[in-house]
Amino acid sequence: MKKRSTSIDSLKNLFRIREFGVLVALILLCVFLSFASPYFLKPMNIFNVLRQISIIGILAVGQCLVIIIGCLDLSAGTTMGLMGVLCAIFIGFGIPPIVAFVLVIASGALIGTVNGLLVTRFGVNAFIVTLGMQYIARSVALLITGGIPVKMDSPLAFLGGGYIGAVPMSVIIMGAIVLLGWLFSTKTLLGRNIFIVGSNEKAAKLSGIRAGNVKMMVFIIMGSLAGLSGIILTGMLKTAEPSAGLGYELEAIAAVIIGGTSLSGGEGSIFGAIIGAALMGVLKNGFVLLGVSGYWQMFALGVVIIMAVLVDSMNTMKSSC
Amino acid sequence: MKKRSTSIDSLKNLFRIREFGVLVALILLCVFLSFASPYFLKPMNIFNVLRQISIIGILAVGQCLVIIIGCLDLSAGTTMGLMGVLCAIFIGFGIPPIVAFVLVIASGALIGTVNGLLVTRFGVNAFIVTLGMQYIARSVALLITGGIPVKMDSPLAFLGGGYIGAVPMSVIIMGAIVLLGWLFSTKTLLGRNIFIVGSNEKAAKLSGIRAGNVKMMVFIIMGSLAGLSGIILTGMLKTAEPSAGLGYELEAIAAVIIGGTSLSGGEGSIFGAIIGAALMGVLKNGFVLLGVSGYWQMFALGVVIIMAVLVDSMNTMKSSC
Amino acid sequence: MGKKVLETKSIIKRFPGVTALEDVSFCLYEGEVHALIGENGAGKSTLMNILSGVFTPCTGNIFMFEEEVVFKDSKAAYEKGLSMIHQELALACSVSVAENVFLGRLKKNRLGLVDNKKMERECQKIFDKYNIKHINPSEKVKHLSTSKMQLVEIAKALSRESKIIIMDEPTASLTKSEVENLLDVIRVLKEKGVAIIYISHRLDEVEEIADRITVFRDGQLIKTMVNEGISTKEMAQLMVGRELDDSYNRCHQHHEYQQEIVLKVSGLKNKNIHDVNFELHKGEILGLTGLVGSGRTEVVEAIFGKDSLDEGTITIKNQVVRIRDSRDAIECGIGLVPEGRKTQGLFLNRSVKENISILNLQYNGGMINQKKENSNVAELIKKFNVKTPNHEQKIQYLSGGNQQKAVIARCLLNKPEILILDEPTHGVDIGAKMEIYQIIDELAASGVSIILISSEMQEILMMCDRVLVMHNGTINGTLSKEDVEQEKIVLLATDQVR
Amino acid sequence: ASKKEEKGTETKESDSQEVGTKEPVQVDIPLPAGGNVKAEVVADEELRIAFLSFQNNPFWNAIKEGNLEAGKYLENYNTQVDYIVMGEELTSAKVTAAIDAAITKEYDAIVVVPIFDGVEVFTDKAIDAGIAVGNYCAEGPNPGNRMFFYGQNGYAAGQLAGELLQQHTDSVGKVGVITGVFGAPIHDARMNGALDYLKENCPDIEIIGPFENKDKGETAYSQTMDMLTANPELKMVYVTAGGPFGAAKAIQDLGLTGEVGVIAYDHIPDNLDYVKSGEILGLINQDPFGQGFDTVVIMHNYLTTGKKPESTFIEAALDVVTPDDVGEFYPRYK
Ligand SMILES: Nc1ncnc2c1ncn2[C@@H]1O[C@H](COP(=O)(O)OP(=O)(O)OP(=O)(O)O)[C@@H](O)[C@H]1O
Ligand SMILES: Nc1ncnc2c1ncn2[C@@H]1O[C@H](COP(=O)(O)OP(=O)(O)OP(=O)(O)O)[C@@H](O)[C@H]1O
Ligand SMILES: [Mg+2]
Ligand SMILES: [Mg+2]
Repeated sequence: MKKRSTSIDSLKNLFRIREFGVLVALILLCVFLSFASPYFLKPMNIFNVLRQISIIGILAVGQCLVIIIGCLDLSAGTTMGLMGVLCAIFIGFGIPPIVAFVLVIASGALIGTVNGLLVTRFGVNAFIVTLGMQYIARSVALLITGGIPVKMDSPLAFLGGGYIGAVPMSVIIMGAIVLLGWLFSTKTLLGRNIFIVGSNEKAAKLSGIRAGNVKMMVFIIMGSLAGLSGIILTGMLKTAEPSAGLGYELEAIAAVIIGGTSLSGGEGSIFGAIIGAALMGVLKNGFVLLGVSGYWQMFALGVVIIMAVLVDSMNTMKSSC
Repeated sequence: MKKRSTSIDSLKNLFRIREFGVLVALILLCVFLSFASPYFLKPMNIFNVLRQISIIGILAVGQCLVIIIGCLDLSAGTTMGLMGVLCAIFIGFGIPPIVAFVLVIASGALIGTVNGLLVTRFGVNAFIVTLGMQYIARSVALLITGGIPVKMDSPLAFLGGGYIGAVPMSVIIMGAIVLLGWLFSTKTLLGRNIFIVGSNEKAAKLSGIRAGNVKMMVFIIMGSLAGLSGIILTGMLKTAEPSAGLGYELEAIAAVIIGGTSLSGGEGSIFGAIIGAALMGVLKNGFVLLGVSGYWQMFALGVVIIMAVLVDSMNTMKSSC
Repeated sequence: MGKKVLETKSIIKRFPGVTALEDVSFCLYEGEVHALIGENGAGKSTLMNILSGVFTPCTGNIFMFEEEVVFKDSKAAYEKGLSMIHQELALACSVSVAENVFLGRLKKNRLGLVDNKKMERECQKIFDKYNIKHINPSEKVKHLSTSKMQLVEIAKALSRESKIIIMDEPTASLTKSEVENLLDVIRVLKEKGVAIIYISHRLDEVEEIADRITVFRDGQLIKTMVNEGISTKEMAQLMVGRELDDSYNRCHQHHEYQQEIVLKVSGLKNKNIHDVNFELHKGEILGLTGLVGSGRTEVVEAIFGKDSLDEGTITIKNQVVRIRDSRDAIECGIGLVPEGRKTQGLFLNRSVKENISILNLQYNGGMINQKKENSNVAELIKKFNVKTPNHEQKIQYLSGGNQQKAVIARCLLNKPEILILDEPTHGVDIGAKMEIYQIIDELAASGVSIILISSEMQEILMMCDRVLVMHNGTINGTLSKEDVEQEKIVLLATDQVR
Repeated sequence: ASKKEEKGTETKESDSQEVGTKEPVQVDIPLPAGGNVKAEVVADEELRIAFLSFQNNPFWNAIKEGNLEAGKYLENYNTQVDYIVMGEELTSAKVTAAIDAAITKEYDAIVVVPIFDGVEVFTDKAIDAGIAVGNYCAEGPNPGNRMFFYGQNGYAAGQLAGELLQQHTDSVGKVGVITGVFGAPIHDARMNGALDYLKENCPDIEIIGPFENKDKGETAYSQTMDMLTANPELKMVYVTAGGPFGAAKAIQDLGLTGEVGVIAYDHIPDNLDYVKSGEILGLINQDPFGQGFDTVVIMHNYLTTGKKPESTFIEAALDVVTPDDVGEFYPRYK
């Protein structure tokens, strides 16, 4: 009896993975759009969509880890903005691109470290820490630029605006980050510990896991990824806007949750997060392709966000008898 | 031995209540401002500050309940904006103020009901539901007005812009809501059930508490309070701006958390939320009185938000050692 | 025998991957104590959850007071006159004890407002009535120890004064005197015509209190019998479905611990304990017992670095060690199976595999060797006979006993030299218990030193080379194997000897 | 306090002809470059003017510059100008809170950017308290009793943009529209001004959008890319608020410079670069320096002499730079 059921079980499992519902929603949306607009399936458009989601996608990878440990990082967006500005300024100082790259990532990691320290060593709620940091990062970006966008002309801009063949560089980077993130979260010890700490911090501590350090690392990773996406953002337009980034954190959080990661921690998937980001990206692309009027765009976005998750939750509800 | 310790215990308790740290922060800030600006303690300024926090304060009461049951309502701000618009439109139709008032509150409750239904009956994550609703409410407000602000001239505006003596009406309403909210959350059956469901939903269900209904009620209350604050907002300016409200939800959430309510649910206090709202309100008032530069305002806001909670968490950490 | 108050016909319940109940027909009479026994995962709790409206059966009917009922939630069942003590404590931790006792039916005053004072008074009355001591009704539940929480859970169900009370392992974390107390309460209830379903893995309790006994195995009702002249051994055999070799007894094994002292603690003191001194020898099984709240858990948590110490030293193999957190403790070769498996032991939404391997993985470098992980886990699952459809199953869907086995398995993968077991057989069935005893014994024989905390007198008497009895945060006496007797332990634990 | 109140009521009722009983003192300080209005007399008692502004993008920097200049200039005329930042997010709550604070601090006059409809409830409260109020930059359709509005007429500016769009499209073809924030009055006015103009004068123009970019360059970049994907024959992109350089960059990246153009607002460096390189074909300005400078000088003149400006609407100069003349306006783009 046991043997017979395994193949059915694995099929059932496939249908039960939380990403599945959203993947279906994404595919349905794509099918619809490919009929509704002749441009949707053009390779150029597909690369455009991918490029448009690349920044949110990279942030979502970090945010996914943060959510798995049971926190939220509201500072990711403005940290990205600040890092973009720093990048342009470093280049402006004549610092070589590679060094500037490393410095920016390190600065991002530093902000992550501060967040992490406040959360783990001082026990401040992560929501509040990162909300405060959201303001601080934004204000620093504005203070050091005086609010004026900074031009950046450097080979470094290739990361954001360059193409390899027809493929935007930023898409390649996103792909790499997603792959790394997936490997990290499923194959490495630290990755595993992230899930464990998110699932039950007390028990994790009793299992000899320094939960504080694990959380710390997650914030540092998030900060570094914000640094990376800051570089890409600045490279895309060859300009660093000091007020850029606000709102990206919420979009990344939405992507993660749409992708099936639970806000209560301990569960989640990097691929899900990317599917969530893609869903929102395709939707926005669709609006422009179809010329949907402005106010209705917002309406549709709201409805689709809810629907994507609704399908999934109804599935889960049904499966339990 | 027991008797002797009680008075010391209650003193200790007073110092350990989570609101206490923030209250101290608030008082320190007020003392500082009263020295830094001769205008701060003028009755007129004090009423101004109170009036400025009245809307966030009312939203924070609702948000506090939502957070106690372990959710977040991201739609509260734009729902408020939509309700303000509806209010002005109803009045424009010639509907009598009292009827309009009731209709708006009912509409707010309706939006809360939709949120609640999706969360409790369809099992969709509250973050996603209310994020979607945030977009939907905003788009509906823009769609029905075409983006154009709506004037409202009606006795109903007294609720937002009127004064009784020197006291702004909106402050009186906020006071009443806080008091009611406190009574409700500590003394009524439903209020206690909110804490119980937030603390352990499963246990609540096993004990025969219909947790779904409790959550539902909380979303309905939040929606009604968004309606009320929409009326006040519109009354204050005698104009309903269709795009108003976005961002208020986050400020209310911040107020609640600063006030010591934990995001994991089951614990929290209405008074704490109001103190949190007051802290941010006084801070902003201080910026304007002292003429702090815009970018530094943001910086200071970020630092103070973190500090207010930091003091508190360090206290808690120490005591649990 | 009185009237039938409860009957089920052909209940079937399936979960994804498991059939928890197969065609169960069962009945309960007025004024009887009906014990359910069965191995972990046999389906006892599932049936109870169906009776109390938590789960709906896939097929089958329930009759209560001779009329068919369909409960849509536990409120409906409660209103019909059925209440339940849940195996997994169903308490709201951030509100007060009194509110928990009156969960779902808070007391109101004349204005319709919730009346805390009144509730606390009535809660105290209930505690007095059922002889529950040392719990302050106004305290928040999260500040209570596991066993006090268990007492609150019991008080909650008893105070409802229902016609039918289901008790799903009510005594799992209680000590002897509290168990006696509960059994007395049950006798009184029975007199009043209350029907009680009593689930326990402690078969001596079953033998003592039950009128009839029903045995479950693999989701099936095997047999219902009148409790007359049935020995615990027979019960156990019915449960596991085969001849159990003679009930496990360590005395038969004859091995002595070695004299080498591996752990020595002196003068331990923090806010819950004071002046704790003892030594642990190589290969010794040292029992630590006492009443609820006597500080047993606090002692081992202090050693394990969970709580900080105010004073005192810990010496391991003649070296004074400083243990700041659990990681230090583990690196010193200490392993801990904590009490409260749900709160401190399990990663509920992670897989069985991860739950077992996590401790071991910490010391194996940055990458996870999945092959090795899988084989290690498979071996342990087999060795401990953990019942799970597959290794990737979320551990929250396992039965309580199987969860507990997984937690013990976790510690062993790491090969500790000193193993601390805090209520290791909490909620574990007799078969598994024997297996756990066997493992403990083997470990001791191979030179692992063990500290065993247990509230079960039988376990302490049978397993331990020496027994420390705690009272009020300090060690009140040490009994060597020769001296150990139930009466002596009770006297020391209640501080009636000098 | 009573002194000031007295003065307030006085100025209101009698149009304040007899404020200066003494001989008014005249000093002659040269106007700084960019200023258009001269101060007339020295105040005999120190006057305080609150200038309420925002700070979130370079546009406000130019206003601040003008205002700080005005502060220095008016020091010579015994008037103190306080440049006050209301915050960095544009909300009516910020504006009303700042007006309240200015009333509390008993300024003689307030110059404010109200932006939102309904703020007049508060400016009128200030006027009732004897404080003169002038608006600049952006105000709602019901401005209340403020003395003047100095700024761009958003709708008129939109119409001007419409004209430019007409020129560059020869009245046919597709125009994409990207607006800042839906519901922000000035953005909507600029958007509707252009849309109405095009509807009336060139019905053959097809409008794509509008899309909301929340003032973000990156979003404008993506939206422009997408619009060009779906509408390869797109001729122009009209950006009503922040981030037009994103649209320009998209055109540049697609190699469509010269084929597709952008019409947008504000002479700030990141936009001007693309005027120079030819993607932005028309950039409309609204004299931010003058908004910061002239407004307070007008206020000073009113407080000292009682003279109100001739019209309640003082239109800020609507300059348009194009790739051809950007070098004349801004020498570094020669
Ligand atoms: N919610 C659930 N989802 C999936 N499987 C479940 C769920 N609850 C129980 N099971 C499975 O049903 C079976 C019966 O479990 P149940 O809890 O009834 O056992 P039990 O007899 O009470 O055991 P124990 O003595 O360990 O408490 C087990 O195999 C368990 O894994
Ligand atoms: N987190 C806490 N906060 C307050 N008091 C606590 C806490 N943890 C334990 N205590 C108290 O410390 C005392 C010792 O508890 P401990 O858990 O060590 O007892 P125990 O002998 O292990 O009993 P149990 O059978 O309850 O596990 C008890 O009175 C308990 O209420
Ligand atoms: Mg069970
Ligand atoms: Mg214990």
